[in-house]
Amino acid sequence: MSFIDLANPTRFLALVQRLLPWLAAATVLAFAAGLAMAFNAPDDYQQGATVKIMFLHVPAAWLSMFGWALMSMAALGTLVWRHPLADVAAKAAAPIGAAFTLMCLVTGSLWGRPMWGAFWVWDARLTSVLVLFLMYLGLMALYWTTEDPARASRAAAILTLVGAINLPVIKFSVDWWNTLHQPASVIRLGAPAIHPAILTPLLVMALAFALLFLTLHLAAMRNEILRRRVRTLQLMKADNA
Amino acid sequence: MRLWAENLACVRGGRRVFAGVGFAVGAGEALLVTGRNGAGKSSLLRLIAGLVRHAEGRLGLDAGEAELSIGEQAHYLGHQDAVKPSLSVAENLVFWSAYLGGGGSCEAALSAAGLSELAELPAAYLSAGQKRRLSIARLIAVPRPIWLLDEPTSALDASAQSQLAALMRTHLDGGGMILAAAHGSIGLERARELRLGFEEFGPAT
Amino acid sequence: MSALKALLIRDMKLAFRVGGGALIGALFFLIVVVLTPFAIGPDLALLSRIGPAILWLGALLASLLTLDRLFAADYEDGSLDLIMTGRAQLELAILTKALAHWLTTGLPLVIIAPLLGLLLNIDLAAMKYVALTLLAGTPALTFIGLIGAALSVTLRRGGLLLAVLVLPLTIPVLIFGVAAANSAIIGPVPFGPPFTILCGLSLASLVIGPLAAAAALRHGLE
Amino acid sequence: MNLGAHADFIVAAYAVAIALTVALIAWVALDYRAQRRILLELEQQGITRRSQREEKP
Repeated sequence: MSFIDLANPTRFLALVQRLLPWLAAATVLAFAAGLAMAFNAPDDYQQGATVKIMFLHVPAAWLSMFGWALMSMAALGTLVWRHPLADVAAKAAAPIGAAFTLMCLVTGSLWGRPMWGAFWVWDARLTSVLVLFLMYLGLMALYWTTEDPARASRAAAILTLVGAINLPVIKFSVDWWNTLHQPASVIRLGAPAIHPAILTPLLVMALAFALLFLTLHLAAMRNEILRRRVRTLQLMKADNA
Repeated sequence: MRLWAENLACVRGGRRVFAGVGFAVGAGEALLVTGRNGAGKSSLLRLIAGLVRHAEGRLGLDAGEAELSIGEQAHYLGHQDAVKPSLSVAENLVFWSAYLGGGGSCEAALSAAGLSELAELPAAYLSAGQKRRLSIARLIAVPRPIWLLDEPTSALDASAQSQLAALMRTHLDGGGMILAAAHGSIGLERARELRLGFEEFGPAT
Repeated sequence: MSALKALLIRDMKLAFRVGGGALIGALFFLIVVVLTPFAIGPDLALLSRIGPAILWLGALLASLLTLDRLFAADYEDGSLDLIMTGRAQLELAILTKALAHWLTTGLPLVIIAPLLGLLLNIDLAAMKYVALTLLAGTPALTFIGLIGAALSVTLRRGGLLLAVLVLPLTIPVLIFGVAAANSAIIGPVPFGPPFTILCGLSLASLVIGPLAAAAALRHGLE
Repeated sequence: MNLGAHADFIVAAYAVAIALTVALIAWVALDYRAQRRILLELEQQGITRRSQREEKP
């Protein structure tokens, strides 16, 4: 199945319909394994049982960055290769990426609460994720306020690519901003070397989350293709009325 | 019911658009307002609808509903169609019917305008002609005695124009009044003509 | 009455549909509040002291800047002419549109304010009062901003000039809003007096806003 | 499996994670059902896409 072949929405839809049940089953299995291992993992010597939140927080952080990377690839697809499904992939990925970024922020703040005494301490890594979350919301607002998908797709693609280039710069400047003003030294979130007994559950949970992202993304792409099909049919209905 | 005006003058943007305009339209009668572009055809209709203040002259409606202004007893069909793209065709019409005081049935109005099977479609997908027919449907959905039509046939194809002519005829037969601003004939047989813009006017004194 | 109800429902529908501006104000508020610590620095003690001021400035800007399209959108597609030939009183129609704008833009600000209070390290107990002042103050911002929205149609001028014209009118609301909010946190001044004055200002603007906007529309439109 | 002193934070974190996942799944499922319903309605009214018409001679 060559890449171009997938460009045809109908063939892509058929593929997704066949694939989704298997992917969903794989996701459930991965989560079952991941959660079992996570809850039997030993407590961290420093943070005690709260390390179990890391099994949610770190995969969610990886997914939030994976989501933007995926959208940047899709943006290239729209602008460079004019791939018909590129914008569908980008528009479908935005809300899912935003949801996982929000999950990362909330679990991060819940994880920080016992250590810092406050829900939010402008920790450098969490702040960068917060900025990423704002960029996701901006993109979703762009999709939500433009009626015509073609126009929205080019604007969103450009914004995504500019965002992707800016992310490392934002990361660096926030780190600099944080260390410059930070009076007390704060335990860096999840930075210490991870004990293998905790590492394997983390990786399994990360796999489970990745499968969840993939399943949701394919399903959301399927919905987007149907939504665009409805739009063209409605336009045709108005034309020949 | 009789709509009359004496020595009407209108100033817009410091320019005297027209002056000394008088007319009288009784029940069942129609008035075709003609004149070159910029002669103030639209301004006259907007003035009657109460959207614009008149500089001089008097405007009155005999035997109308006393507590309602002329504008509230008239339908103003302007150049724009007042159609919201994100609302569906039916939602647009139902809103205007509820806001402007209803009375007529929206389904009948939609079928008269030939839009009934597009009712659930977002209005963004309508063509200019279909949007024009949707605003014409408003005339039927909310029965009002006076129709102020500003180039009603713009963007309409031949069949829609004949539909409009039929609607206007039934409105006149029912004792209604029509004042229409247009260049050519719009299918109004028994219309008297009011020509604007003969005298050249300098800036308002 | 059903005419105004229909107008309220229509405006709410338009705001939440594609192309509507429902939560844009809340998003703008979120971004403005998140930006300030980058300027001020992550010092929590300082942030909690000026937290209410940041929230209030964010709410003020979010309310005013999203009001610009309130009448302009209807003017451009001809709906404004029809609204003015409606049988409902123009002032009441404008009041209804302002209420719809407040429900889709002002209220979301009040709802997400406690969340942003976490970012600014405002503790939960005081946050209740800050949210209360925002609840009482944002209607005033909307009704005062109405005048700018009406002028933006009659003068055919874009948003920023009118925000500049209307912003001075919102100074009393800002002063008493932040005073009431701060009194809940730092508290030399008791919460009562500034809050009641804020409510008074809101009620006054509830009347003055629509009257001024209706006058501007009636005499300004050509 | 005791969750130690900060048990409620751990439970809260997992609750939020589950809530967000359920919300995403619900959004995807409901959106799918809605689009299919509109699509079926349109097809019943005899409005078919060009490619579908080509397949049916």
